[in-house]
Amino acid sequence: MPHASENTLTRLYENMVTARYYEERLQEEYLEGKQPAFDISAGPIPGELHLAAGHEAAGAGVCDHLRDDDIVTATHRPHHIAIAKGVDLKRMTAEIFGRETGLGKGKGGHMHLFDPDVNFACSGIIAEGCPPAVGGALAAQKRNTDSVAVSYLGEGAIDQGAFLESLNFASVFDLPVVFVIEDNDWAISMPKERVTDVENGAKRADGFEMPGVRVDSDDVLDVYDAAGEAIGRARDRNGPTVIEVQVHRRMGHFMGDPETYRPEADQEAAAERDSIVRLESDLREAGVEDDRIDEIRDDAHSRVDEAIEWAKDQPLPEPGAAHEDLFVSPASGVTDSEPDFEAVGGEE
Amino acid sequence: MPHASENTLTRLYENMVTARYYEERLQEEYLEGKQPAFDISAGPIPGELHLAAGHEAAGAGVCDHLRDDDIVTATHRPHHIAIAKGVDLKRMTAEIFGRETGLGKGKGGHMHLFDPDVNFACSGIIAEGCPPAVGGALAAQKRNTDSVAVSYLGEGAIDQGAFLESLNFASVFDLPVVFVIEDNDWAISMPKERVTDVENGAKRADGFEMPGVRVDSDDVLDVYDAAGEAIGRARDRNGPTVIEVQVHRRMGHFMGDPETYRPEADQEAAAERDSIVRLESDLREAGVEDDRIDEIRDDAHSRVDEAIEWAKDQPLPEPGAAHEDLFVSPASGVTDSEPDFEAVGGEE
Amino acid sequence: MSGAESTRELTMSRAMVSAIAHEMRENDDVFYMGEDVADYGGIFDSTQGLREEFGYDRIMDVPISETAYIGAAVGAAQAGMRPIAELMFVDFFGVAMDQIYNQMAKNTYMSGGNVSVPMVLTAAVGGTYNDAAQHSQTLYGTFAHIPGLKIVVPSTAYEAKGLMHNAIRDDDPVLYMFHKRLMGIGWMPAPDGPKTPVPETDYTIPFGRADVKRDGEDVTIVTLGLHVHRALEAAETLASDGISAEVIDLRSLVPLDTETIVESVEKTGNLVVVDEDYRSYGVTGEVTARVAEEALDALERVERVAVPDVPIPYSRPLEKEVIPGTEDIVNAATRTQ
Amino acid sequence: MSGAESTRELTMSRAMVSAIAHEMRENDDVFYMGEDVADYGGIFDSTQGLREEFGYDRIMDVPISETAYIGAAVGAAQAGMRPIAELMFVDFFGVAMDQIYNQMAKNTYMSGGNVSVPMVLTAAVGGTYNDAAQHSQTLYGTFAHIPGLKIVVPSTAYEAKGLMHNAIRDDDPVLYMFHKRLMGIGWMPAPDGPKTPVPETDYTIPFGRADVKRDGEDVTIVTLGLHVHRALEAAETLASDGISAEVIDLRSLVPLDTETIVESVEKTGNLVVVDEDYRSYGVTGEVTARVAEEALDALERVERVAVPDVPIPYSRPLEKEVIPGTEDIVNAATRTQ
Ligand SMILES: Cc1ncc(C[n+]2csc(CCOP(=O)(O)OP(=O)(O)O)c2C)c(N)n1
Ligand SMILES: Cc1ncc(C[n+]2csc(CCOP(=O)(O)OP(=O)(O)O)c2C)c(N)n1
Ligand SMILES: [Mg+2]
Ligand SMILES: [Mg+2]
Repeated sequence: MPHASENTLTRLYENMVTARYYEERLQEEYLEGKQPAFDISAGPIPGELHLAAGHEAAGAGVCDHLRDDDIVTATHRPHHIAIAKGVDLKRMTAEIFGRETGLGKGKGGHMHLFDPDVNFACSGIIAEGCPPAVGGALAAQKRNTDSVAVSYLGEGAIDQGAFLESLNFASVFDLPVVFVIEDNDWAISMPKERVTDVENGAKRADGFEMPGVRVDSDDVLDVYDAAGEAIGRARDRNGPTVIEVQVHRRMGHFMGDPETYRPEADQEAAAERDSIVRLESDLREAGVEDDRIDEIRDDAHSRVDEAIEWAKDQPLPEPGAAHEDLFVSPASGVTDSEPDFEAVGGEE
Repeated sequence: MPHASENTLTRLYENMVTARYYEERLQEEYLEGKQPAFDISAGPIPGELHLAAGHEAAGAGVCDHLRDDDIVTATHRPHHIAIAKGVDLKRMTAEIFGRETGLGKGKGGHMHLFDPDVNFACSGIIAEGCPPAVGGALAAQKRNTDSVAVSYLGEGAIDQGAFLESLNFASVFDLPVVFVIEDNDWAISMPKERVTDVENGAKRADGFEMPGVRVDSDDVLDVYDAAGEAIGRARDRNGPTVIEVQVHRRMGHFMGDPETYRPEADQEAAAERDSIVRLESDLREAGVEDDRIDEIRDDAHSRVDEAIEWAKDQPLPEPGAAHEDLFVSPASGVTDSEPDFEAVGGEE
Repeated sequence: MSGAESTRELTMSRAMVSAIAHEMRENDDVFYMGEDVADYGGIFDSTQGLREEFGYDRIMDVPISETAYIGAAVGAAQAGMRPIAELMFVDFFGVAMDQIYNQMAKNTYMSGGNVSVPMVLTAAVGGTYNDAAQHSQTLYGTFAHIPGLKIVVPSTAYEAKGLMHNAIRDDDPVLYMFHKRLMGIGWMPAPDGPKTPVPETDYTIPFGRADVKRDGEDVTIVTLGLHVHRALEAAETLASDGISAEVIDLRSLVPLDTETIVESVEKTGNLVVVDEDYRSYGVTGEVTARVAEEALDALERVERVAVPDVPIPYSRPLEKEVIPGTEDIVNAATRTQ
Repeated sequence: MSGAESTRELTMSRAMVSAIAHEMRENDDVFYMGEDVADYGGIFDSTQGLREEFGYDRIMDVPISETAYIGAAVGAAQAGMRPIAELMFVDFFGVAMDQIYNQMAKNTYMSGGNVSVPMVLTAAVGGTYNDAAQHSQTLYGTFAHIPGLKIVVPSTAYEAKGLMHNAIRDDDPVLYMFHKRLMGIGWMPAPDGPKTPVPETDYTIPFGRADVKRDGEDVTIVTLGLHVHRALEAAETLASDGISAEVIDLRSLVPLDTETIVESVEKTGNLVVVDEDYRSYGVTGEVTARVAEEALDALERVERVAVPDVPIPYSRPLEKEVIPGTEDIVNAATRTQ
């Protein structure tokens, strides 16, 4: 099993601090428009916003093994995964701010980010990305490439048919796909034990003839190892895997979530168990100097700040653009006129 | 574990021969109207017809443990289960013949039989009955009765979300429900191994913290024992169980199925492994005389013949009846007039 | 106004909750299932305070398994209980449509009326807060097209309560679609209209009885939900332009009160149908067709104002473009003159 | 008629299969997924003979997991392949609607056109053989109401082939709804109409181009699928009564060819819309509304002939009562005169 090299460690770190700072900055931007009274339709960022601070290890530790041609489908809480997959940060941010130059020209929004250059997509319905990821893996298999697909879902999503059906489909056809469950203990206000029979979500795999692995902490190096093995299996055509990663929800479910249902101790525990702090000490142990760590972090912050400034400078779409992009081809399909029946060999 | 008494044996036998003869007679009736050329819209029985010859052990062996207040949801192949649950044979047959006095006044048909007197229902969509069975079990739990629910499904249905979600729901709330998978090796033309990852469908239970039991033969006594234990657990509030029973499809998937996809050897094997013949020898071993066996069988046949004759004598519904029964209450709900705002305490 | 003990102004969510609480107190068979309905009180305040009064057994948080729990509601209803199941956003219907469509809606008919399904399915609908294509739809037309469901859409607190009482007491399956923007949630300011006086006592509003929310002579505006308020606003503007608009609040889509619509068009000669759902094959088409069938001679002009057959886009100017605004209604009504 | 080498009469299923086979030969990215599509050849002959030619990898039997395999088709399409997924009966849509509705139909728009979903979803539709409430629907209105899908409904072999070629080659998601009764399956005799001469070569029929199947002066009958043939039969009867009926076959619901309909009604003054789907909030409402919007002055009378808002009942006299028959069309057209 490949253990992370120093290069890998710094790459993971860069990735994770980018993701963390990104969420912190978005939080600021989002709330700025909503002070003093929280009004979901005010401020510079439209709609709901689900931030992933505390989930970074699951993004970085998995996606570090992926290439651009590998497919990732993420959830309603997608930014850290998008960043780890290499989604264009500026165009993603422009999309989140609803701008014309966003990934989806402002049509998709933060839950519907598509970057075909790196084969990333996410969606707002629970477990909805599992079947398309399986389909991406099927395409790789049919085309005889060694691409793989990774489908992310929350621990609250393991009770949804789309995930469960996908397990069988992936298993019966031995598809190169890895399901990554991000277990942050909560599905909005519902604690895992209230709604799910298993404590360990990877156990779902047991009923579907596929390996299930749980990474019990959000130590990114453990995630990296487990994911490396699973993705390696997939690439080598040895079939699918389920991985569950324990992560933590450092913020509310969505911005504006009062979290009144959540014990303070739980919030505090999430704040304490910080995978980024842990990785910093791993870096130091591996001999990386503090200056270098600071430099990586500062660079990451600059890139994020730059992306956000850029995005905020971008124009909003023209209202009329709402009527475009329903289809990529003409509504009539590839053809606009019906062939002459006789000309194509008919004889009526 | 309760082993079947002689009484039980004869009851099971009576039940199974009723079900078998019922299917044979329906087949005759159905095909009669479709000779020489098979036309699905000709003959005395409308629509598709899915017969269950070879499945009898799964109906009788399970339902023998049930009371009228226990709930059963069955599949598109429901007759043997309906018979085992005590559904009114005449009114069921009238429904299958599309008659006015049928269980659903001719509106439902053979895949949509509802007998609320014995809490039986079936439906034509794969695994669709699982959630309502779970709901019936939930009602029993909420009302603090010891009723249970049983949900039947085919081995082809274990890949469907409705079943898989139901497993978690039943498990997390410890509901008194038993899922019975009838494994007849085929889902129409698809052999199990082509579409399902597990060989043993009861293995699905492993991922959902609940016991899964496979009865590897259609020996009704083995089914009876396994079901007795599972239903006992449910009644005692010890939670749900999955049982898979190996049955055999002695006929085509539906009447008119050419079965060209099916190896002859498989058809012959299904014809040979006959759970009714096996039970006959068990009966003899238990000391039941041949005369008595013949008598039970003849009585069963008479009852079936009588039900079919009765059904065929029943009137077809008037066309206008199609416009009735969409709702049981008036379309306006419980009330036809809006109360005076002031009279109900308003003061505008 | 006197007698504050018997009437009070309520937000739409408080009115809805008060009806549920009343029915739950009266009838042990009523219970509520949904995601985040217990401790959270419903993402859109649809169950606020109910868990505190009724406990987790009757205000049940459930797994994110809409097929399982909506289907379980069907089963519990057939077993004689009166469940209420909540689909958090109507947009999620696709993961559970089979249970809704093929069981909840059809079992009564398929059983020849021998089985009934006394359940309520509640669902939050609507946009205007930029939640994009998977969280902003109303899908009124999608559901109204299904035979076997009664469908109600309250536009004010008064209606929210009366329709909920009727829905829970009805022995048939009812779909209760509440518009998020009308609920009066702290973080999503409602317009003024939906907060109305609401009697303390229980009362039932029948289905299939549209409400003429404003009388007019020149044009009939037919709408529902949030757009009742936009239509009323439009009617104010139109009045100052000398155009007298009648505003009809459908309140229920099934049954549909064709009579009230036709009567109004016979008076005004002009029809504007306003819908927050997609334009084609939906509510605006149906209302127009019913008028064309029954009052073609009276009808001088029809205008349909609805979402122009694209998913709901995210960015503010785009969403604003597709969801009918007050101005769009004013313009359409003006075109009829 | 000469040149049998280039034209032959085909059943609708053979025509559909020949287009699929042609495209599969031309393009390795095309593959077919469904239940019982391999050895069985499709319950309604939609893939007959294809497994023999293309093998199990390209004619894939799949688990009974419509959400998984239709969603997998979306994913494979986004990855550049051109999958065809079959929903055996359209009535099963409810178990997979989320993937159809929220992914297949919306991903192109939500991505601002940066992603495309070049897939075809095929589905058998329709009744007339007593398969009851869960196996007899057409659901035309349900799907046509969804923005983001192109929707075609062939009525003859000629259309079945040309529309299928266009559907597979189109870069957008297409829903191809074929009527079981028209397929020419051995065990379900088809009427005469759908078996037509079909060119051997590939040809594409554009979407959004209705076909005037019969010219007439007195009344316009707009319909699709099976009911094209019933309308043509009705037109014969009407002709003998001295009523000249024009019959329009929509061929696609999205886009809808409003122009052809409106032109016809401007000529005839009378509109009869015939649909095998439920009456309310569906095709008949939409077609009527479009005519009312665009040709109100020309319109003298409208009649809608459709399933009267009940599930499809099982027993023969009941099913016959609710599915529009030739006589119902004759009567409706006669009422307009
Ligand atoms: C089918 C469906 N049901 C419900 C929702 C509403 N919803 C959005 S996020 C969420 C909780 C998800 O929890 P989890 O999967 O654990 O992910 P997390 O938010 O914790 O990252 C719910 C219920 C949805 N989007 N889709
Ligand atoms: C959701 C759904 N998909 C497909 C079908 C079509 N169908 C009816 S029966 C059947 C095969 C079922 O096989 P199995 O569950 O093993 O039951 P069996 O027929 O063998 O008893 C299929 C695919 C359906 N009714 N519902
Ligand atoms: Mg979670
Ligand atoms: Mg089977």
